Amino acid sequence: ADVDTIAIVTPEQGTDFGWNQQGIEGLEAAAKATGTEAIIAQGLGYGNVRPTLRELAEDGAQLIIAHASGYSTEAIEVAKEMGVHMVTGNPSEPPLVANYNLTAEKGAYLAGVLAAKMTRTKVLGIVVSSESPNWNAQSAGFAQGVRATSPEIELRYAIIGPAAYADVAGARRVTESVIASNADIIFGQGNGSSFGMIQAVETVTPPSGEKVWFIDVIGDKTSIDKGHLLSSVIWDMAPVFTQMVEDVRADTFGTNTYALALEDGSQRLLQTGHIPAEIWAELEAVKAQIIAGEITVDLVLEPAATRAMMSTTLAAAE
Amino acid sequence: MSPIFNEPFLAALLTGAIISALPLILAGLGEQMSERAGVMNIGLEGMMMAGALAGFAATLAGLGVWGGLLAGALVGAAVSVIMVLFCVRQGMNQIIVGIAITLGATGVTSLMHNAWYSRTYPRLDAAEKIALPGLSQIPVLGPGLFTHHPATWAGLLVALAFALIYRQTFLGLNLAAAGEKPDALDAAGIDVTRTRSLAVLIAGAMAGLGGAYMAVIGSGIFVPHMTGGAGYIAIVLAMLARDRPFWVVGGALLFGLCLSATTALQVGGIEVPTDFIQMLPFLAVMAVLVLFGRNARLPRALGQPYHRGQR
Amino acid sequence: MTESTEFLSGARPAAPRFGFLGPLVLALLPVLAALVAAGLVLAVLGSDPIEYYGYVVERGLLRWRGLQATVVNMVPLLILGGALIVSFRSGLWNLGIDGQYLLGTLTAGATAPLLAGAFSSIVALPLAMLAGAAAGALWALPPALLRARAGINEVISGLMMSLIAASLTAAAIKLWLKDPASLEPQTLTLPVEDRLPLLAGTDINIGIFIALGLVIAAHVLMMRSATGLRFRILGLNPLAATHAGLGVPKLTLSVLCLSGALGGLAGAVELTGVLGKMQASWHPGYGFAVVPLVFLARMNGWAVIVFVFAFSVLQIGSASAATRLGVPQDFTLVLVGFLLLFLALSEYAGERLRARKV
Amino acid sequence: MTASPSPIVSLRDVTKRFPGVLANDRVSLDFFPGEVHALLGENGAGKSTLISMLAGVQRPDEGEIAVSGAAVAIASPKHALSLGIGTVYQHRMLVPTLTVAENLMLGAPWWRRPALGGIRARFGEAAAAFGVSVDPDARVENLSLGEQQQVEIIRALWRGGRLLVLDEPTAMLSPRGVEELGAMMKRMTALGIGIVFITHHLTEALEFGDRVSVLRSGRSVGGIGPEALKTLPRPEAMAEVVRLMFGTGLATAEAAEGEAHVPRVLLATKMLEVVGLSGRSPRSGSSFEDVSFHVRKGEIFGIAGVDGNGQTPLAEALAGQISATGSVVLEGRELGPASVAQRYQLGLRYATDDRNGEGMVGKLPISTNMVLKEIGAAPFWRRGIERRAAIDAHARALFVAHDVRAPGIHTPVGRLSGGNIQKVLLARELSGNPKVIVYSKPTHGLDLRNIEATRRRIRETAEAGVASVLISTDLGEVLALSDRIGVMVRGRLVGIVENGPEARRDVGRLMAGITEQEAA
Ligand SMILES: Nc1ncnc2c1ncn2[C@@H]1O[C@H](COP(=O)(O)OP(=O)(O)OP(=O)(O)O)[C@@H](O)[C@H]1O
Ligand SMILES: Nc1ncnc2c1ncn2[C@@H]1O[C@H](COP(=O)(O)OP(=O)(O)OP(=O)(O)O)[C@@H](O)[C@H]1O
Ligand SMILES: [Mg+2]
Ligand SMILES: [Mg+2]
Repeated sequence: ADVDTIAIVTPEQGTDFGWNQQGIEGLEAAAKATGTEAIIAQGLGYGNVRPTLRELAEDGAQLIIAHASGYSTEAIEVAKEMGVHMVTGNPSEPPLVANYNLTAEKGAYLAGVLAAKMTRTKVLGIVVSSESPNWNAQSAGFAQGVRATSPEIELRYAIIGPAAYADVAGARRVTESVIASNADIIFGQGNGSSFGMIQAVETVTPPSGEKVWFIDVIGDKTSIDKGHLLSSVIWDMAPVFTQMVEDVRADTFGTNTYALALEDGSQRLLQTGHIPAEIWAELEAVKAQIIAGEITVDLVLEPAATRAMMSTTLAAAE
Repeated sequence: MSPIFNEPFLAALLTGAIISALPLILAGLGEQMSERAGVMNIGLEGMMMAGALAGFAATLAGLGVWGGLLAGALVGAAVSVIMVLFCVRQGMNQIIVGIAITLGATGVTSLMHNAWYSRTYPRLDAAEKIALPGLSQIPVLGPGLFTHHPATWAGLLVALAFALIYRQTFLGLNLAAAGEKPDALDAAGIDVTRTRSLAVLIAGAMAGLGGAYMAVIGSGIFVPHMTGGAGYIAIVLAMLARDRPFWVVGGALLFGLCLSATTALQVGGIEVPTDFIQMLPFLAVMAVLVLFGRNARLPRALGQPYHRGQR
Repeated sequence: MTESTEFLSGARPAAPRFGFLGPLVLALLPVLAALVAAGLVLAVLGSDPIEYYGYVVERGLLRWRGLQATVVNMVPLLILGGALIVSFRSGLWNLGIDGQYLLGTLTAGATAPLLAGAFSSIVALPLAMLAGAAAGALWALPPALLRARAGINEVISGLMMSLIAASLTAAAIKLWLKDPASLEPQTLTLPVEDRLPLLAGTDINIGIFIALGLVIAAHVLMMRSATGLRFRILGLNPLAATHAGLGVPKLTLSVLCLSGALGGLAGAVELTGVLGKMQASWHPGYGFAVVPLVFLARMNGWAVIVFVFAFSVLQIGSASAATRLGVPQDFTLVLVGFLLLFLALSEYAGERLRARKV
Repeated sequence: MTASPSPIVSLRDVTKRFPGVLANDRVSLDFFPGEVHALLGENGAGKSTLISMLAGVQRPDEGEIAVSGAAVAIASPKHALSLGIGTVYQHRMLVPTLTVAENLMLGAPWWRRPALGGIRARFGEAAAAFGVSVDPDARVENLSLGEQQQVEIIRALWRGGRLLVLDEPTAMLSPRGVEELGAMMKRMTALGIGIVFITHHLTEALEFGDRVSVLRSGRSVGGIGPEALKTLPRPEAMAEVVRLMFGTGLATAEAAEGEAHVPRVLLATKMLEVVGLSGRSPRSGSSFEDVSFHVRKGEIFGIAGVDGNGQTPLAEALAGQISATGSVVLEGRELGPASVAQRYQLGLRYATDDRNGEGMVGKLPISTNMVLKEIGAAPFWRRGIERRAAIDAHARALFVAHDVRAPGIHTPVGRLSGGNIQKVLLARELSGNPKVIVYSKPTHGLDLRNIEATRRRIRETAEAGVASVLISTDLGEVLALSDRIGVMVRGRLVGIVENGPEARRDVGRLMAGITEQEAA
């Protein structure tokens, strides 16, 4: 099928250096790469987006990315109703609905390795805004990386709360607690609330006085870093979105799952100046091993299973 | 006990509890004064949002933490002027004007954030803390309870000040009379409108201060909707505490401890759905209403406009 | 809360010389003023208000697709409007409406897919709606009892029940009602073909007729029926209610539970018509959007329809505008805030004028 | 005692209007230093309105108030206090949640710290001098109304000032308290302070007053000067005041008296029998005790008494609005705990005196208010839906029959004048098929024409066989209408008098607290 217009709908404004911004920038890059026009519908909240989806379809978008897991049900319905190609987190239903699996458990594994090598307190913190599947996959990937590198390290896991995307004060409070429990690296996942986590990382130290590092996810906050951003598990959605457009044109849309991969760099660890060169080299080696299949990273999506990995980590420490 | 419950961790939990309680304390004390004087301020949430943005902007502009707090208080009071004009002077419906204020302030601050900060997410430096000598050395409790930005203590002092005002000054009597029997206050030669206006302005300033504390000291950043219902919780605290400022403080601290307990349980690996824990404070409020509701009597003239000589 | 009825006096419920046009005319001026004031805010923040308003009208009203979306968007707001008409006209403040809506949505989400599997939708959907209404009524019961028995202000207990509902519905879905096939915490999905039927060739489901029917029914109930008159007397003069032998506690319970049932029904109709499933994170906060509209409409059912329509145009249009013009949707909050303030002002000016004439 | 020739405060042609009411009509009065000026007048005569203008609560529409000879516009209570005018209002003006001492301090500059110790001591002294013992640290809401009144009097007394205005200060006092107040007023006047003393008890007025003025229907109709008061024998002074108050013999009041009572022959059928009834209004706190009487078919049973002696709760108990112990029998049928609605169905009607408070829903139209007690009943409602035509037809018929003066039957009843509201209320209670009607002050606040019309209607209704209970504070009215008259004093029915030539005297004695034995 022909594609000349692609669109994305995001729940928040595309200025979060995270999920929404990466999605929008990815779509714009994909549009450039495939010579299509991009329509951005941002800040729609977590409510019913059927009207927007229909409107976009009517405005000529043939491929729409429903960029929030909560949009899946309605996106699939509108895809069938309007005959447009829709990308959601739900299982693919060719020819109109395709699944994209935006989990970066492998990148998170690398982040875990990095954190395990850099920590001096041997305590790491994971702070999440909520227990969404994406976050769970990464938390679990991070834990696996940590355990593979250094089994004695303790992992502290904390959730801010269910509606915590805007809860910067809560994020900061929770992160400060985790740091106070002696964590010196925080793996933080939480869109808007991650600014509260960064604030905590920038302003408090663990009891032993070490500098605290922050490992971010999805986006690149280097431009607003004040010297604590160790790395980020980058989600580069441009290759994925580009592939989707090409598949629609080739009428193979939805036949394969779209995922972030280490191979094409769509899933990668952000290299910052704070990572020592020798550690970076070791990370490159681990990355090669994962790609080669020598290391397998389990994909864990359920909250309970994710929490279980934290408690095993704790148990290993005792 | 799990080894993670070390002293610094407990201290951080206490710190967190106090920091999340303080905006509730400030706004709650303000609401308490306003209700004491007979004006129900449902616009508290909006005044907190406005104060948060103002405080953040002022601190970011280089006025410092204290400058930010002052700006928050001033803007909160400025927003409450709407309440004074519409409700105290003209006797319009307080609930409607309050909802309007909250909606408007939430919208305006969201737009301003989008225009000013959404591309750079400026963050403030940490507000420096002061360890109270001696007290902060108390094991386990000391560091968490007694190492804070001085504004935190100022916040607690306000409760003391309010308690003194209520108990020890004529102003306190006037406020109570304005909420209970405004005609008696008027007959005693005190201007009811002026007394109520003062209370509403102070409530606005306190809510703005609470919002500013949240943005400047609590999070160091401003994002839209960041007060997240704190204003409503403050209203409830004020209603339950009635005329006792220290009950507001206690209730808010309990609330903060609830939040910190959530973190403690999670970090300790105990599986309790966060949703249930989030529900606890509100359930507690309902339980208190059911058990002691008859005693939680509100001021007789709450919500009722006063016009001299009207039968 | 006698003063609440003072404000309501603007409703002038029985003044025949106005009919339903009166409230409209009286509300037009503040609407204009609010548009101008909010436009100034837009201009200050660097957007062109004319372009914005034009875009909103084009997308939410003039385009056929947008108009359909507007109509669908009206459904829950209208039913909630009906719920608030009942409550406000009776002098009671059901600010727990959002909680009742959530419980109704949850209950319908939990029951509708199962019922639809067992019965035909003609039976299943009404049953799910009944269940939703019952849940809403039940959720309104604690504040109602506290108010009727102990005279405790229903505003605060209602707000508490709303906050509890947000957490409770999320927890219930995660723990007991989750669709095992979905990663997202949400209930089973009611298949599209089992939902409320659509009007031929449109996106509009027959829920709009249910909604219009309910809001008009609420209006007629309050203005034409014996029960409604008892409710209104409760609101206008509780002493007179006692004097006329109407049991005030019983009336209070009835009003709040009926309002709660409508709140729950709003959720059930939206779920069976549009949503299909309840998500753990679903709390749209419709109630606080509708409270101002009901006031703008001076609690007149017909005017509520007009204001909900206008608000829906604004919502649908501003969602588009957020996409294309970069004005965040929160702008609608500013507009509604201004509307209320200007309405209050016009109310005051009106009183002043009337007082001068007397 | 020498009265200084120049008054402290003078009212000059002061007029005050409220919607539908001319509360004060060109009143001119002088209040002199060192003098107790007793102000008398029946309920609604405008006494409280007059003094509320002195207190700065109301402002005159016309005329002026002069303080020490200079005209001043008293803008607020604060202003009045600064002019030296202290007031004890008819309704309690204490903050119930504060303590006595805190209430006493109310009104001082806000920044000053209350010196509770001093207040307690001073209050103790004043209370002792007044012969009362009230705990200064007690919360006011825990005091009886009488104690509250004492506190207010003490507060007004010690604030001093030049003119002390007391609006019915003795309503809640015990006989001993009344004596103490009298002594206290003597001491104050000796210091040159002027006192305005409002009371319904003529004996008090004559005993404590140095001068008496009477208000009637908002107008100052005369009085007795200090010289005359000193010389006039008490019974003659009493007669003169009664003449002024109730207008007997005065041309303007002839219509109000209406036709004199004509003794009627009545059947012996008891329609209503009340035995040992006691009750208490939770709202006002006033109560009645052990009331027994009966009313025959077609009889009008008057209940006379000064306002506030338990008549209202008695009527409310008869109507079923408040619970009571004892027995009420309607047409041989014990009512027990029957509800308001059930009693109404059985034909027991209550025409309340609180027409704006509970009797009417001001914002609803006249037509709806006419059927307020029959909501849901045929023919006005069918299957719960109102039938406008039936309601309107009903309203229109009553509108004409009762001569309601209003723009139309859809006019909100709150816009009507008091008299016309009263007509709507009576129309409602008299319509249908009443058997017993309890009237509470049916002509209260009505103008002369309406009083006349209302009384005629009450008579006609009785003649049609309805048993009537007529509660009124207007003795003339009770005498003009009733067949028998009961007198209520402090919640008790102290005696029942057959109407006749001697009735006025007998009732007056009962009201003044002179029991039948003493009178004999
Ligand atoms: N604020 C007001 N608004 C409307 N009407 C009023 C107001 N105050 C007094 N009135 C009316 O003015 C008239 C005089 O009332 P006022 O209280 O002065 O009588 P009074 O002589 O003090 O009677 P009482 O002996 O019962 O105290 C009454 O008809 C009353 O209803
Ligand atoms: N709650 C109260 N607070 C202060 N004063 C009160 C209160 N209730 C009643 N009073 C005063 O007590 C007096 C009598 O009260 P009330 O009118 O209720 O008596 P009543 O027995 O109903 O008499 P009536 O039927 O003649 O009016 C009035 O002067 C009123 O001002
Ligand atoms: Mg009076
Ligand atoms: Mg009375």
